Amino acid sequence: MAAAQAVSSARRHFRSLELVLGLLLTVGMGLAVLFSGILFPDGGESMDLMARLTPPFQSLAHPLGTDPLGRDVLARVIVGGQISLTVGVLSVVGAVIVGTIVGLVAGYYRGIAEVLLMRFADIQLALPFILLAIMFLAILGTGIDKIIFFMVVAQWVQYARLVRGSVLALRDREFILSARAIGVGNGRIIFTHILPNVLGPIVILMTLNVANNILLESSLTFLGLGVDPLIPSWGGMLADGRTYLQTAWWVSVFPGLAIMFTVLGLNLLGDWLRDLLDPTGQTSR
Amino acid sequence: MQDQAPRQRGRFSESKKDHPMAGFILKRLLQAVFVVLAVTLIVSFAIRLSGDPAIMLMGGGNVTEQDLQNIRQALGLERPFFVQYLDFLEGMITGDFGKSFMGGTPVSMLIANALPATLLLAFTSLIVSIVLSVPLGVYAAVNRGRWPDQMIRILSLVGLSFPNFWLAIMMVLLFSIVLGLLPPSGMEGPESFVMPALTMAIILTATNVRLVRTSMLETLSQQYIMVARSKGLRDRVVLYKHALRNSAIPLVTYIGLQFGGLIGGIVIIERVFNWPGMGTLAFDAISNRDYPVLQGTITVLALFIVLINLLVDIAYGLIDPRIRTE
Amino acid sequence: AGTLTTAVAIDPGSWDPIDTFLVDWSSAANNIFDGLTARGADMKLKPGLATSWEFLDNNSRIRFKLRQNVKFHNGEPFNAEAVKFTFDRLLGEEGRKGPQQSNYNSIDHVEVVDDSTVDFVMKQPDPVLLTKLAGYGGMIVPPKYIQEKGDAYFNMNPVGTGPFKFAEYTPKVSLTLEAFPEHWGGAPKLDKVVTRFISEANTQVAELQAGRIDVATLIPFGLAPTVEKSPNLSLISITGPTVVALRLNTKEGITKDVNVRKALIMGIDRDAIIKAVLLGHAKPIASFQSDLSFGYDPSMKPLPFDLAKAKQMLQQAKVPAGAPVRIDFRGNDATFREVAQAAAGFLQALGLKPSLQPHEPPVLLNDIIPNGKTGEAWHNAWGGWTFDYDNTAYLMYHSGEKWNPYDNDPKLNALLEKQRTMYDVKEREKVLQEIARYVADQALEIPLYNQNTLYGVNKRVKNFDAPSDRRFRFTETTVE
Amino acid sequence: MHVSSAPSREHGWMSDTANRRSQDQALLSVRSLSVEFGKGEGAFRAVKDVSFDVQPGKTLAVVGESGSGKSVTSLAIMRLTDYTGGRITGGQVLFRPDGGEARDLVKASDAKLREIRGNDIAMIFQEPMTSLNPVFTIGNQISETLILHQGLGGRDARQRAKELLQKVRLPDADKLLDRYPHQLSGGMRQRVMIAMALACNPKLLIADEPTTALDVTIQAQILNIIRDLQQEMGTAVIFITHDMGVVAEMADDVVVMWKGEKVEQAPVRDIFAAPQHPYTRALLSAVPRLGSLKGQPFPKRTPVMVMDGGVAKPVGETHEQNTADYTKPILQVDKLTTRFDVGKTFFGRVTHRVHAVEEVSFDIYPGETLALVGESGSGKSTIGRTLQQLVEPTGGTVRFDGRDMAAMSQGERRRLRQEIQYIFQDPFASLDPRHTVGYSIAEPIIVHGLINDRKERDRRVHELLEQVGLQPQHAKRYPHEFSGGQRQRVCIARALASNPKLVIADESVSALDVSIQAQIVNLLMELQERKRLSYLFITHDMAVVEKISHRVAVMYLGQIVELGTRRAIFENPQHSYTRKLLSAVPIADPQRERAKTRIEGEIPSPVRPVGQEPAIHRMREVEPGHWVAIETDQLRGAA
Ligand SMILES: Nc1ncnc2c1ncn2[C@@H]1O[C@H](COP(=O)(O)OP(=O)(O)OP(=O)(O)O)[C@@H](O)[C@H]1O
Ligand SMILES: Nc1ncnc2c1ncn2[C@@H]1O[C@H](COP(=O)(O)OP(=O)(O)OP(=O)(O)O)[C@@H](O)[C@H]1O
Ligand SMILES: [Mg+2]
Ligand SMILES: [Mg+2]
Repeated sequence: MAAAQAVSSARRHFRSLELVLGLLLTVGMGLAVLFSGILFPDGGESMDLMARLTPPFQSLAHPLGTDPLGRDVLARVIVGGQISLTVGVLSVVGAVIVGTIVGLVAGYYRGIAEVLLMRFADIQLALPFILLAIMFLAILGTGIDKIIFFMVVAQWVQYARLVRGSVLALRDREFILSARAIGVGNGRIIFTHILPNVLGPIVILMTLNVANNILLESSLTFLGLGVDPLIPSWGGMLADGRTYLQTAWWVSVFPGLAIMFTVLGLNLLGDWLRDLLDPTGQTSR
Repeated sequence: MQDQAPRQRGRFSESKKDHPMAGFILKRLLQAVFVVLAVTLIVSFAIRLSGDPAIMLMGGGNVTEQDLQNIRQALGLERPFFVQYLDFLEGMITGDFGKSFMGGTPVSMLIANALPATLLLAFTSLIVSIVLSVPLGVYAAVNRGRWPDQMIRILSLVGLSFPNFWLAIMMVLLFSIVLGLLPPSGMEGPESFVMPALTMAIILTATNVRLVRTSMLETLSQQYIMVARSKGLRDRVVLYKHALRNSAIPLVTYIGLQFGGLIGGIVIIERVFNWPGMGTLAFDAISNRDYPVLQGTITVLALFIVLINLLVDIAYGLIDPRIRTE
Repeated sequence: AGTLTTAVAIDPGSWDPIDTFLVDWSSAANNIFDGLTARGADMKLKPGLATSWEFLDNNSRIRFKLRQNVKFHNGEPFNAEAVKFTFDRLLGEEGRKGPQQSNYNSIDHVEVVDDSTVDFVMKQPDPVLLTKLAGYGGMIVPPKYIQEKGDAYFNMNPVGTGPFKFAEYTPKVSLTLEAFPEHWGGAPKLDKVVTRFISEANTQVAELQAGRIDVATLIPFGLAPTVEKSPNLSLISITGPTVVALRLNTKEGITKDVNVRKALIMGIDRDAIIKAVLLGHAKPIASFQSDLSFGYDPSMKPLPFDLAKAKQMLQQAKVPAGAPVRIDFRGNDATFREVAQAAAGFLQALGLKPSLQPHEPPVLLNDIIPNGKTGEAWHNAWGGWTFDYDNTAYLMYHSGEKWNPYDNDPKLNALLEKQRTMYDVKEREKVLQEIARYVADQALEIPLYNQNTLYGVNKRVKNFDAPSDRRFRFTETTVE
Repeated sequence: MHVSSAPSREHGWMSDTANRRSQDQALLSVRSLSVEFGKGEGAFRAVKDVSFDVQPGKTLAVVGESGSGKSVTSLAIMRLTDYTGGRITGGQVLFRPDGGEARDLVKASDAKLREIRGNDIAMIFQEPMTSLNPVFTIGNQISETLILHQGLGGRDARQRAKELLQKVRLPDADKLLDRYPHQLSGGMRQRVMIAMALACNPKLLIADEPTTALDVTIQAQILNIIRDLQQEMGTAVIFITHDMGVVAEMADDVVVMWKGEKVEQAPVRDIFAAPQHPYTRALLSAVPRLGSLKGQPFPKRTPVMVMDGGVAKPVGETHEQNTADYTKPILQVDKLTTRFDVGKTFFGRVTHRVHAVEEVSFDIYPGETLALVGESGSGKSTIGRTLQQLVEPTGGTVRFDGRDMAAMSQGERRRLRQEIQYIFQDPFASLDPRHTVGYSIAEPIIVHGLINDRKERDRRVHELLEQVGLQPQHAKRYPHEFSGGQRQRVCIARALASNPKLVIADESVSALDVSIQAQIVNLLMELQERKRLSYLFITHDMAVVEKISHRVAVMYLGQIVELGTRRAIFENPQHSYTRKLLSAVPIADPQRERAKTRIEGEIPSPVRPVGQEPAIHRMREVEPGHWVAIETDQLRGAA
């Protein structure tokens, strides 16, 4: 009966528009980005100044047109996914790891760790993020590694707060208490009982933040703090294309669509993953 | 002195018993002071690491070390960092944030001009976002799993997929240039609020809709909602009186947290819409390494963020009597 | 009659001439103040508040005859005292706090001869002083007004002798000027000139398209076609003072070798960049100056684009394939971002591995360049406002200068120092040209182009005499 | 199986014509009602073809095991199933508020339904804690109905609300109107719910397990109130419960539901006297009856009737539970005190304490079951938790196997958690929802390093599952895939996994259906006999206590007021509080005279300002091993 239930629920999930759409978008985007080296061996760098700003859908050589330097927009969108996804994913993974550990410790052991975390979070909340980014990058210099590092520094607090909140709520739940009553030690309680139960909200925040961070890279480029413009990235293309919106819309619209599809795909998958992580299927979606 | 202290403490705890809120607010105020101090310290220190305003002031032209030295002296920058910082703190207490390095305008005057613009924008967009996200979120929750729900959720994700500056430029193209309805930038009449506020509101709404939806779903499964229905109340009353007020707590918390992010986003929105607010002020101050202006603006912004969060905590009490009376 | 609205990128914050170095300051304040000399839209020097001048005592004294019956906007008379006050202030304590003093350090002091005559006593010769007197720190300010109201007040409420007088200033928003009918050069035709501060190019253009500003000054080349295509707008593109080069690291990396540097120059098709990226709104240059500059040598030709030869030279210099070339540049310069990518494309074609490192301008200017932390090349855009090659060359090539972190060439130093003491215009020009040739010979930089000044102008604006240095003077301009 | 068509169904019930006549007069006639959840393949029929009538002014009890469709039926009457994702797939709900034309609520418009809800038909729900909206005042929530249905103005509504609160015997009604739900105790909240439901003098009141979550004494109060009001206003009541004692006290007629179907309907006396359907018989056989072990020295296991494919089968044997060995106690608790700091000043100084446990002393012997009884908040769980080292004691000593716990090393204390096991009240809440039950059962084995081999461990888990009457393949399931009774078995299996000597069972059977409850109680006793386990059995249910315990300790406000053998406590209760507890237990026998004693008031709060310590009762020994607290005025006043 349990198996039947699982199958029927899986089927229900599969039937859902979201999962199909999410999978299609994420997997498609992921594969394209992964194999961009094979698809576009030039890395979207070949320039043809004479063929600049070719409109899309007119030639097979440049199905999505070319940019102001005559580079192929399609190639750059696909190749650009590497940087964007690297920035988005690595920064989030870093922040999740740091934030989760701190949040677990602060929420479970309370005490000084918690006080420090909370004050730290207050301070970071009160610092306007973009301004901090500008200062931070002005001091450290720009670069993908620094942008990722900065995002980790700026965002781990979000996870720490979230995890701490969930841990506080879980701490006094009866199943934690009963694990303790059995004689389960703190470390084991944290990692086998608390962590799996806070994963759901973390996944949701993560998928939202991947999107957020891809866009942040774009905003930094807008402010002149982005990464090497030779390395295509969605954010950079979007920001650089803004001067051409009236004369060559395709330069920024296609990277914009790429971001949109990825964000959509990731979030739909994230929602689904959260349900999957929750065998009870109780959490409201 | 010594025998006075305990009595004072006694009196304090006495009054505390009468007003449980007072102690809480006092504690939060102390925390707020700490946060603002820490923020100013970090910012003052970091900005000094990131470049010398003397060179910025000289415009990078024909300068000698002596010229730079002169300027630093005139601006008081040759003193040790802590002396400068304490000086800044001292001024801050009297509301004097010093003068801009760029042209010597008093920082307090710049802030007085810019703060209302930013707050107006921030609150307008917050309100617009709430007005948009609450009915949409409720509607999605009520129709959970059906197509209106899916549409609202997917649309909200689309709203999250565009950087704010891009959205802003697109709006300008549409409303100012193609349709010629609204001024592309500046803060003049009420019509100049529409686009900046809408741009920010769209981005806020995208997240808020999901939040309203989730917390509504949670509330709607509560027994008291069924009880309210069993009384024969209209759906609207059940949803917007009984359910929404209970769902408001996570929403209000989130809005408090959002405020910091809102200010961050405002830097870019203000730039695109040439909005004469704190974001512009702070951004220019960083570009110019205009320490007094940056310190002043960040302090005031931090103060506001902290204040908003304090208000959020107080709002809890208004929304939820369990917090008020305990 | 009517109001003209312009937009500039930056609010200078203060309208005091000694406080600023920004072109944007001048775009607005050139209407408020007069200097002793003046420069027209054609960049020719002409009399301003001084009607004539002569060099005395072996060039160590310059005597100015002042214009009579000139009044400041507040009614205060303009006279020799005002000139002396202006320069005492500029060269004294107050001037020390600002960036302008160092431009006028060659002046020892100003002496009043009589009410309408002043003498500038020089510390050292300064061939470009007369040009400098036409703008910025040399603009004449009212002594009584400043003494009475104080400097801080003056910053916000400037008073000069110019054709427009100060009406209103809202920091970060706009400056409004009103016509000053008693101006010595005749009453301006406009009632009002409003200068708005809009730092985002897209926004300036949008405002221009919406008809809410008449003259836009911030037009990245990518937006030029947008302006051109708008029926009610015209794009004005004129030779400007700004030259752009990729300066090269002569101390480290592959660019240490002069032949490699030359190969890099030849490997980049600058004409193609000008044509495609800059849409023709620029001119190729052979030295780091525009053809408006004193010291320009029309006979000097840039090294031609020759990919094959460049490759060959690199090979000869034993530059390995994929050798890195890092270019540091200002991240907020939208136009150069594209130029840099195009240039990098050519470097790639040479078999090199270019990378572009954007910086926040203060970091680039404060740290990366002066401390010699650049890569093989860095972006240098230079707007020689004096239109004199000295102002560029000395700062760029003399050892120990902030803009010259790597090179130390005694010969170049000597030449640069020599021309600074020369008053003979022709001789000095020759030395400057020699410097330019020597620099080109050493290939200290990749001279890219002389960038045009672009204005987007609403067609209702008439008689707009577009100045290439953006120092507007709207005396004759009218709007429909 | 369709019991309704069997001729024996007519036994003791009305003839066909009488039936029709009653139908004409019935206030509410439910006809072949079916309710479904979900769609397509996943569709699930929660209620199948259920029919019954409710006569004006009478009480119809609906009983049945958990999940049998009682709540769904009651929600469907008001069409509230619309909001839970349910669909009425057939049948009629004929409602005749004023004896006139019947209206089918299944087909009624939303507007008409809203008119009826809260006005003609009102409902009280199971959970008093969650039935009131926490953010509105009591006054607001009661007035709302009055304003909506009776068109009263704000002030009149408030006045009427006050009268209603007085009617349900809430003191200080005026002040209560401005209070919020969280400021009220569970019993008070449930009375507010009743006031709210009765606000518009409904013709029909549906009460869905209105007292299940409450203490026995509070339950007795609430039942009295409902009964009195029903008489006064002539309201018909549908009373849903699974407590046969409550049925016996309240109902005129009884409907028995089983697996979504109505299997039996009869007047209350007939149901008890001559149950027809096997399920009804099974249900009744499982009901613990207070006093059933009168005169017997030991607790006793008796067979339980269990439904097996539509027939009731007896399971288990009759067996005397003579397992206790009184030579040497396994656990000695001496003057145990546990307090919690609450209220703190700004500077962190404690102002108030909860005196949860005050100088409690008792022993437990190997193979013995000591029951700890008392009302909510009396400190029972706190004792258990202190023994399990989940809470730090404030004072007193605890000796396990002769060793003082306070003197133990860290390692010994950890080992103690192997020898003492705790079973929590709520089996669902105490199992991690994200792990399989197999994992949960194996966990104590892992953490105490009892079996390191994986296969061996799996075998042990399977063995444990079988011991508690589950199957080995259940190990792979998640908690939510079990029924409540099964989950509690899992919890028991987990508690046994580490071979404990003492098991603390904290309300472990309180949340279960009577038949499941009886099975679990039997299981516990069986295990006790087999493994010589000692139990500390914490509960408030006196009937279960009688069945399972060797000795009983009665707690009141943190202290033990009476301690003695089971017989002594049940047959010779000395303390007034013990007597009150016993008299509040509903007796599952409609023949019996209803208890006349009215119980009023609430237990005082154990929260005290710092410095005001409670007085400690002195105990006296009334007979060997039977200790009673000397009653003080304070206690007598409250009781
Ligand atoms: N909203 C719902 N969605 C799906 N199934 C439901 C829903 N509500 C109830 N059910 C199912 O309907 C069946 C009957 O449930 P119901 O709540 O009526 O039982 P009950 O007799 O009231 O039990 P209890 O004594 O536990 O309250 C159960 O199997 C339950 O799982
Ligand atoms: N951690 C705690 N902090 C503060 N007070 C507590 C804590 N745990 C229990 N209490 C209080 O101690 C008192 C005794 O609680 P306990 O849970 O032992 O009662 P109980 O007899 O088990 O009641 P129930 O039948 O409701 O479970 C109650 O007033 C309770 O509110
Ligand atoms: Mg139920
Ligand atoms: Mg308890």
